Amino acid sequence: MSDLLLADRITKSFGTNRVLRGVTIGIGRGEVVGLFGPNGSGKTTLANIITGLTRPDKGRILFEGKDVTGMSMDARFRAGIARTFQIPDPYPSLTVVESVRVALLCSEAGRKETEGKGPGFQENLDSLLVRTGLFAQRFWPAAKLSQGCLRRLEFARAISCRPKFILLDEVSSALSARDEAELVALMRSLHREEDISFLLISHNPLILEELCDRVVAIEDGRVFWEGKPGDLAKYVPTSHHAHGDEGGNHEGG
Amino acid sequence: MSGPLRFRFLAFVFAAISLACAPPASAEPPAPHPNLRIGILAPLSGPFASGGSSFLEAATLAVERANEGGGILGRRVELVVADSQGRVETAKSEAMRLISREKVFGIVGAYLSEETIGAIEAATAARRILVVPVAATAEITDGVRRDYPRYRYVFRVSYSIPQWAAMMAEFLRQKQARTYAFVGAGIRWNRELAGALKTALSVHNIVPVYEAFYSPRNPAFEPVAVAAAAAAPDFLVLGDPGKNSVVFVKRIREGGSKVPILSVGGSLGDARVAASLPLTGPLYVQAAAWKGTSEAATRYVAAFEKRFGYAPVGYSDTLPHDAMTVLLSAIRAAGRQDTDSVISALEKGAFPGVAGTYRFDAAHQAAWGPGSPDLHGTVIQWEKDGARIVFPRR
Amino acid sequence: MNPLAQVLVDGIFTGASYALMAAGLALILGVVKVVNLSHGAFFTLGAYVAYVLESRGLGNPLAAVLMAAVIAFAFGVFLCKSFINPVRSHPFSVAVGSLGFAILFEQAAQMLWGPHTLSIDLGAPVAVVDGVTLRRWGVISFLVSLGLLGGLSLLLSRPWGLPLKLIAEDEEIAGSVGMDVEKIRYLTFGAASSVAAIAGALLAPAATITPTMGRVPLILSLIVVIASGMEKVWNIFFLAVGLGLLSNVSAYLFAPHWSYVLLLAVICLLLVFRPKGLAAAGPARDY
Amino acid sequence: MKPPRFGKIPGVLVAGAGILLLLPLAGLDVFLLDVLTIGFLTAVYAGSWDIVGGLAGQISLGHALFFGTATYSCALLTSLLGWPFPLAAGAALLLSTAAGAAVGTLSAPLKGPFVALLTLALGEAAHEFFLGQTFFSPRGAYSWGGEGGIPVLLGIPWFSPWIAYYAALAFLLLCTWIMLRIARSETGLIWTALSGSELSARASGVDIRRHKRLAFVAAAALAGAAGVGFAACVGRATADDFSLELSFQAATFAAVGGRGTIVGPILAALLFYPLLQGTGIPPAGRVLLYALVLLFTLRFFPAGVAGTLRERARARRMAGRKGDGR
Repeated sequence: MSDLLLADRITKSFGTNRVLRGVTIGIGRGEVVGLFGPNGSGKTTLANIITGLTRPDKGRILFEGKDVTGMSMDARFRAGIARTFQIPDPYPSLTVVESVRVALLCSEAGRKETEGKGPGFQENLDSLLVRTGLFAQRFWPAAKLSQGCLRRLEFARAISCRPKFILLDEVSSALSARDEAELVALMRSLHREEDISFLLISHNPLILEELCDRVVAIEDGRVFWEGKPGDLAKYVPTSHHAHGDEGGNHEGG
Repeated sequence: MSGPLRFRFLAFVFAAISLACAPPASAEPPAPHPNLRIGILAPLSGPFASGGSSFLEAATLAVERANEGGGILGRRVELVVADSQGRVETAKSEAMRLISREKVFGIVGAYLSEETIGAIEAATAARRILVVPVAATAEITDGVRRDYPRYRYVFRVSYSIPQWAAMMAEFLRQKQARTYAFVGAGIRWNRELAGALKTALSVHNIVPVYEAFYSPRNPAFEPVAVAAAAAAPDFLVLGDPGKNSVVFVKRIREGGSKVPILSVGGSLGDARVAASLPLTGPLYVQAAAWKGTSEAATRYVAAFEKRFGYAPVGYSDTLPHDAMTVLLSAIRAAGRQDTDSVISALEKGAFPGVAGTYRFDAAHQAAWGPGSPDLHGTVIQWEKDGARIVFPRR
Repeated sequence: MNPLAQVLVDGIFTGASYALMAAGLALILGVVKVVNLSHGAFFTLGAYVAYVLESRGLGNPLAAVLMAAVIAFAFGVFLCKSFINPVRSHPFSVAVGSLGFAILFEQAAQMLWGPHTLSIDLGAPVAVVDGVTLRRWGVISFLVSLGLLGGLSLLLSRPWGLPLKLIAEDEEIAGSVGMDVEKIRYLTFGAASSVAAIAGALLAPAATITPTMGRVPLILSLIVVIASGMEKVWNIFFLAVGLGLLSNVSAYLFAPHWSYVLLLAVICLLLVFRPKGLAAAGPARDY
Repeated sequence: MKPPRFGKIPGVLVAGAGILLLLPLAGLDVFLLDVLTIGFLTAVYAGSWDIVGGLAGQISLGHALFFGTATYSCALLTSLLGWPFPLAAGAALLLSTAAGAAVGTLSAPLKGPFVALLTLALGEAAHEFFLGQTFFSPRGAYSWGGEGGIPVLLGIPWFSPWIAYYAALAFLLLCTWIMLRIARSETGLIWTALSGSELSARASGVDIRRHKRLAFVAAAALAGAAGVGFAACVGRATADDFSLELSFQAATFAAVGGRGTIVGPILAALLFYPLLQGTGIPPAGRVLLYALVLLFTLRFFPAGVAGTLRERARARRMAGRKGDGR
């Protein structure tokens, strides 16, 4: 298989609650895949397993052909698997620039290139901030940012490791239409310019239809549909679709 | 904070430190103080404040008596109090304060062994006399034997651990005990006492059938009480002088055991505490002196009760009185307020106190024990209507 | 008499006396969401109240418990209103500040009642069954802690306990549905302080009364509450009894002076194998 | 661009150090020299707590474990094994650092109150162990260890209170510099991040277990250094060097000074230790003063003095910059 990332027959239970029952999902190089499913379908658990926050009961995660199942979340970040969180958790006592700096310091890519933060490091840091539109607020305490800016900060943090793959968890929830549009543009430019693969997690079919090359839908811990985003509407119960139709959705989950 | 503001703040902080620390405007040459100043070093706050405060009361009584009798060498005696807080470094620095700032002639203290060791270092470095009234570890007088020129300033009025063991052994022998159990806190001085007692009793063929040290912080009293009672000794020796000894007695009596208990003294010598304890089995308490052991002791107990409203336990509230009395008598005997003269007076003389007459051996240890003419301690037994002296037999 | 049976019974009672203190601490941790290091001071307060009544010839356990509860409640509400609630956003400062309050209380107690060891009449054992003594304080601790923890878990599962449960779970929602979150916080803190004082008044006859007597129960109850995982009320009871049994049985069978070290070692092992305490359900361990 | 997190404090510290340098010339007696010497060492100890408890956010309630490991090592190695003091001091530093590595390894998987509980349990266990542990004394009919402690043989005949004072002051300055360097370093930044949000830190590639361990190691090394100095100045190591009270003392100074500011806890210890121990206040007054200062400071400066001032300064800067950005 030529997948960049493959989650192979993932099983996970919490106590007696079987959240994932053998989910397999692959993401090719440069591909944008959507992960669709209602609340409680196991989307976030799968995201946590892919990025290393949670260990699966069974199954493996392959990244660039290597088995990374036993790798911790931070090691996966340094290897090029980045993610954002549905609810950002900013560092309460750091500024924006410091928050991004931490990620840049830790990603081996940033480290090797600049060998102990020469001028190149600072340029890198500044360009990350400029690119995510946070440069003007770089000395703000991260905790004082608006929801939109917090998402940008998540993006800046995620791309600081020069990732090959980014997992976006409910990227557009709790955002205004303008913020959402800007984030989508940012994502598109990253995809275009750096050939980064994405896995978008959402329960909003409109977003997925707009951005994805392919959509996987899970329900009750199983993949129950996979196909073109354009066909998604046919397979989605109307209630979901109608719900997502409101544009700026406020489902935090 | 902006730069200058921060600087001002810090400057204030440091000014405050320097002000707080500056010696109280004592620029004038150190004129000899009109009073004879003696330092008292005892734990007056924290978990050991109980012992420390009765220590202070006892010493105060001794000083008041001396002053009623016209003072020493025509001078009033003045007590200067320092709180050792139960810590070695605090005892050391407070001893330094007494010496360098309060200009005391000598110090009576401290209470715990570790405090006393800290105070010894400070006192000997400054060549001041230190009279130890309570702490029992042999290490205190060992310095005098080992390095006399440096440690000759240290005298101990209270009994050392081997002397303590010898006095209790003598009592157990008279009671014709054949076996005993030892229970104490798992700390150094209780272990040393258990060892010394075993040595002293082995001469009389009295053997331990049970030995346990409960955890000092979170003692498991009940299983120790159960096991000690199950071992069925003729006597149970309770090595802990503190509050835990009271709880232990409650546990063992609660369990129905009537084994005779001999306590090393301390809290169990307190009549108010003893009144709350079940007397289903004999409870003996070792003490330095008790009301009735001598005329001086009876007078002292009466004076103490009148002054402070409760009867002394005969240990940490009696020995400090004797320590102070011994020091003051030695100064009187030396005829002048001079450290070397007072040391030689202490070494040669005999000084009557409440518990008997104190004579110091080559290690500056007061000669306690069965062999001593009248410094042999006492053992009382608690009964419904108060204490009865059971040792020495008369 | 069978010594081991006696040790087992005593172990359960000792554990129950840990649970008695831990119950209030857990209530504060759950509802006010701070670690209260002044809990031991309220225990001491209760013991002194019992002593004062006894020394005035009014040695009635019920009177002591009532009076201790009322005084401690007032003190607790005052402490919560004046210090703990305003500083709540800094939990670490609350912990240290409440320690300051405990020190303040210890000194006040020393000045009021003197530094000396005090003791009150123990009272006869409740019964002797088959040679095994049922110690009075033990039976009381067992029944009262069982009652308190049972009441607490009942409270959290019934409609009229809903406010507490809601606040423990989500204060924002509780506030938004019109609950006076602050008032409930004060009352909870006061009630928990009362519980500590009641424990002190009940256990006073079995202990010695000194100004610093609350330190050890505080540490023990802190250990029990945190190690239980701070989620399920009954875990506190089972862990406390388990630890009481452990320290008593190990002291009897092995060496009494290692009983506390062994207890602490078990706590360390528990944390190494269950990083979220006893309560952690399922494999919640991250990597 | 340097992060403005720790401002320009060293210049001010130099001024303070200058005052302390000259203080003995203003006629300090031995007592005050001794109190200030211990005060300097206490300040380093409080600062070391802040490295792990403040900066890295791992509340340690067993910090005395590292301090006691160092004092006990110094005492045992010099008194029982007859090692020269400098060699023993080196070994003591290594041992306390190793203790830090061990505690750090055990507590790295834990969070929040569980870290506090584990460190508390380890510290209490060590205290209890050393209270009951006596060692054979080669000298007489008594043992060493336990509450009575073990002597520390310094073996420097010219050691005097003045030398101790200046050595401790130099040590304090050195350690303060080191601690500020740590706080401002990349590692310090990562520790601050980790203390703020473990989840975000992990998603930023921070190996949180390694960094928690590292923070414990650094703090233990510094606390151990303070312990070595303490052993040298007091000449005694007792079981109380492991006590919970000593662990709480560090946490208390940190809370009052401002957790995570490094300078705050150091200044709090520098100010309070001499104030409480060096002014001869009657015991009851001293305890009441201590408790009231604690309560009032934390009531009005909930993040500690330096912490709250820093927060306010930041809020002011924010207000000034409200113009740009959203």
